[in-house]
Amino acid sequence: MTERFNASELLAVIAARQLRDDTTVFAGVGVPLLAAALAKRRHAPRLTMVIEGGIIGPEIAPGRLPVSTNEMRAGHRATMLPGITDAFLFAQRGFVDVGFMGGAQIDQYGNINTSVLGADYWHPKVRLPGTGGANDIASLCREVIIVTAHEKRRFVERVDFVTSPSWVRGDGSRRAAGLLFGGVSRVVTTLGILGFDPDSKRMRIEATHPGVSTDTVRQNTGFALLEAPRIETTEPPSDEELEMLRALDPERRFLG
Amino acid sequence: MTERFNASELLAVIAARQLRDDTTVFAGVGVPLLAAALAKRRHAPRLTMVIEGGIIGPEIAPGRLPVSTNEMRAGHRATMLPGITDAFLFAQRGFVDVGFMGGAQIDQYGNINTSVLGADYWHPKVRLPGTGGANDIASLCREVIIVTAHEKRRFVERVDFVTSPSWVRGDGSRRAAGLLFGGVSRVVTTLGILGFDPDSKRMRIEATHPGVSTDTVRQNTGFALLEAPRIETTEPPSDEELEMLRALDPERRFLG
Amino acid sequence: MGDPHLNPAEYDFIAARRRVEAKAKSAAEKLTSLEDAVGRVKDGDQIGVGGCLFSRTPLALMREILRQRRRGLTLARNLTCNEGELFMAAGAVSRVTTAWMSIGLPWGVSKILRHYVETGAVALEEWSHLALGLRFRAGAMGVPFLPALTMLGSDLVGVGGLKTVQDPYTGETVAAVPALFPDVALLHVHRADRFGNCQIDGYPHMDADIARAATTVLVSTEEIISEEETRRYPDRTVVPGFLVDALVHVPFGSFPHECYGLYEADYDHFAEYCAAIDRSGPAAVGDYLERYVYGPPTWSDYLDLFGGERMALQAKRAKELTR
Amino acid sequence: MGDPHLNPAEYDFIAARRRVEAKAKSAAEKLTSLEDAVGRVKDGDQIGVGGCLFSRTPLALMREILRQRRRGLTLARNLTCNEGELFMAAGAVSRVTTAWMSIGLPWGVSKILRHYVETGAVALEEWSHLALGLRFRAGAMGVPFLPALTMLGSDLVGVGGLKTVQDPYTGETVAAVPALFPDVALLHVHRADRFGNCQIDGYPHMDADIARAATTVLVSTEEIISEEETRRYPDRTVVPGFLVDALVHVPFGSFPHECYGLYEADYDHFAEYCAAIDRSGPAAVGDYLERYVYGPPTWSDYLDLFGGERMALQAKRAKELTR
Repeated sequence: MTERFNASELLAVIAARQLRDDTTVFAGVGVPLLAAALAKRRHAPRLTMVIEGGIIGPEIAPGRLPVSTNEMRAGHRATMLPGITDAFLFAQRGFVDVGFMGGAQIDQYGNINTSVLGADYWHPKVRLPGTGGANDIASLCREVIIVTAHEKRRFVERVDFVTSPSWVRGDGSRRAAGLLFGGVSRVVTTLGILGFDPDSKRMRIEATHPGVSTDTVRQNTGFALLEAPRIETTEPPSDEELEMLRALDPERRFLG
Repeated sequence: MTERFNASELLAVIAARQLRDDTTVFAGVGVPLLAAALAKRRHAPRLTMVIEGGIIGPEIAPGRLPVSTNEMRAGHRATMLPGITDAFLFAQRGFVDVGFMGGAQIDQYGNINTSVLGADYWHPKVRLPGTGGANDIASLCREVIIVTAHEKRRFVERVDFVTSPSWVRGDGSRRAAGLLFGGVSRVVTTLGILGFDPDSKRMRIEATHPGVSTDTVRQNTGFALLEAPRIETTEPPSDEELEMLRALDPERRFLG
Repeated sequence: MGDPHLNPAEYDFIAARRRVEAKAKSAAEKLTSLEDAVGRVKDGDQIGVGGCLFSRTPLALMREILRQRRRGLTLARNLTCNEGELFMAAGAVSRVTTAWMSIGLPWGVSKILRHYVETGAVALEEWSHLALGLRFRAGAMGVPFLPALTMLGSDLVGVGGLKTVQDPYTGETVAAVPALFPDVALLHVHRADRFGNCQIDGYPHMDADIARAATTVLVSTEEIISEEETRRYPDRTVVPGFLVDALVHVPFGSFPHECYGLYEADYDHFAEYCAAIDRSGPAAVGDYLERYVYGPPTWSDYLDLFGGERMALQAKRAKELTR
Repeated sequence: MGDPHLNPAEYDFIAARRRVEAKAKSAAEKLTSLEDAVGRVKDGDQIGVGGCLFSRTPLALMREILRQRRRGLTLARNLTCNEGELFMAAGAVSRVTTAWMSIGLPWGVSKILRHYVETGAVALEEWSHLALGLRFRAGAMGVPFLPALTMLGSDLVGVGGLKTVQDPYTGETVAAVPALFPDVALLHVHRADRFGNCQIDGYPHMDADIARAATTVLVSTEEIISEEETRRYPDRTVVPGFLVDALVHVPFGSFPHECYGLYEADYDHFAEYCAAIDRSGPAAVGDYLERYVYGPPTWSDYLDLFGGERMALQAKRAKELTR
């Protein structure tokens, strides 16, 4: 990574590029919300942000970024406030194209754990905050994009607890579990972009950031990664992207 | 019937007396709405009217009575406008104590037909307007009171079509059909008040209006009526009741 | 005609979701003309109609459908008023899915309903008021059915093909009301911005659910407001812009039906209309179609038939009732 | 602790309906004191909490529950904030049903959550955000479950005991989210008339569903409005008076949490609270309870601990964000 930007800035810029115009995106607070706001300002003016607190079409107030999805700051200048349940029901109906997600642990099938570390749910080693809207985003959006720091302790062979399912155990197991739609398409990390083998649904390297080798990606991953037929190199964040992004978080509350 | 009041006035007054204070009532337009409004003005000030158009707590504007349950007049000075579906869901949850109903045909188990006359639903002899909210009121209110003119062609052994079920075929058949709550408790007519035998759920005479004999009731009924252990005689409408009622419909739109 | 079986396309939630997934969910401008908006309606479509009875009926949109001579439509609306009669008499509709049809108590049972249904020309598929509301709500929620405690034990069960489901928790059997995913939703609202964010005053009726349940959403609005106004009162928005396909600015777009707070329904017009039917039978509706639908080229020409004085009077009456 | 099985009382829609049937649904006046309102809460009750996270939390009502030393409660709330920590530290709660618990991103994973759940002192029953919303909605609708497409394929299924149901129309298997009928609903709203008709600005959260799902409904309100005002804007009412048991007038009744448009959440207070926990562990919450809950006899005395200047600042910030 160069010194022109830090890890959070890299993640936000690469995540923003995944969003197309004329779509809707479910974004949580922090880097995902900044990424969505950046996309809307830069290349997707007709993108609509949906926030799980029950918010549609908000605008970012630089310097007043929300710390939760359910507060006034998250709904600043929104166009609709349908309520939490109804916001998710829009996703269930198929109205949300992309969902952004993070997670404490991610496995080779893209499943995410944000609930507990340790084997016994009722007496966990570490109790984490829980799913929030993550499980619903993973279940209901047309497509999910995970955005996360790339760390070996985070990318584990098997998560302690499947809070938010992606491809479950691969091989059609998502559909068999009753999840009829969606699934994780990409994992945007601080080292590159990962995807999934179309058949086995195991995670694979699809692109690396400039200066990052596939070996580095492997060394920071706790399970064996497949490789896409052709591995791209991402374009580094441009000055324009960085400038627009930084304007959204002048206090560097989430950009660090 | 004396000349102090007409049939509609009699029905409205007797129906109003069925309503207790601190309750809720589902009332349709016409005589039922006038009855509910009269009860609220006279003896049940803490009664709340619910109208199927999605209206809670309206007041009557004399001279501007609604002709449908879904127009501004029906919601005049309402306290809440929850929408149609949600108004009925209040009843499904158990929040509506009494529902008023009428009907083109009524059978000995209190079932009502407002759909078709004739045997073939898809090619009826007479197509009537249909259930509207009647089926839901019959299914969901804690208690239903039918308010109707007493005519032999209306009180039939078997309705051509069960639009709104009461006791179905008696003997627990309402519960067996999946209707877990409610049922018709009384039928207020121009001749008296009918109820149902607690066991067989067949209709019985419980009271007659002054000057009406049980024979007259039977002659105007198309099936055999049972009798309650003791048959009361109703109190005729008082001057006070009639005065308050007439003030609600000065144009005599529904009082005739 | 008269087939009592549900069409699987009505409740196929997987196909309905795929149709929505395939659509652009765009925050683009949606303003267009009645002609262009209604051009999206195809012969044979299942149409979910907003408002209720003679309240907030999307009459301008519906008139344009008749002008474009669509055929074989199904109209789904909780209470159906004389707009349904116009569709029957125009030969535009083969099925009406509703809980009730006529105009209102003073005008008795609709003679047009009787004529077209008793002769078998149009099938009237009757659901309870709540059941039809839940059909739209199930569609809005993207699920194939909703459990309910209504409509059981009645002969309506057979008409629509209602099934039951066993609650997996208590073991009780309850009604399973099937979803209804209309091809097209038609709504008339009080105000919208040019991006299609819609607000409604007074009765919400079932419009929000119908919009979410449908594949294509066409909206007419009394007023176009600025985006600033939407963002000032976001808790008043009931349909988000991204699901609207076309928006048309049509003041008095429900007339002679009512629009809460803006104009009351014109009872006198209903009385005249019914009197003509009493005189001439169904042919009177043919005359009405010529005079009010096929004749006047624009909605403004149509409104001229009522005249400004009558509209102003109905507006005054609405204010008296709701202030 | 830690029983993964659903309590049938949570989803028994027949018993829940009987409880509502047995209640007076009265349009009487509902205004009373916090003490009297909260006197209706019993040990062991399942409590549905309105608002979400630090938005419109009914803190005045919840503080009074702690002052009345209730025990063995279950709190059900979609996102649980530090009010849940207070209930854990006070020994008032044995189970929390939620989708997420902590304060917010900047303050990390709640150490109080970790302490009480990791030691097994309190069971955290986790449902997805939508699933918990649908549990309240099923309760509000009076049905034992709602079909949904969420939560399947995850380990959350086993935690709460989620079952599936086969759609009788398409044959597809979908999630059957069980109803949740709380004994008590606690809501904080923007305004209500003395008859209990409640209006909310901004985010509706799940309050309307929770109120309908519960047997007993306790409401605190920022403002008491006249009945005339309710009748002027009936489309703003979200909870009808007849289902409210007790109403208390409590300005700043959510502070230091937010109330949309009226005051922003006090991040600085959260930071001080978390810093004390970082220093002293769970004991810091004991100190907090003494200082903020058991000490000040009235809500007004409680607010004095924050001071008018701080409240005025948060009010100003709210206006900036929502105007």
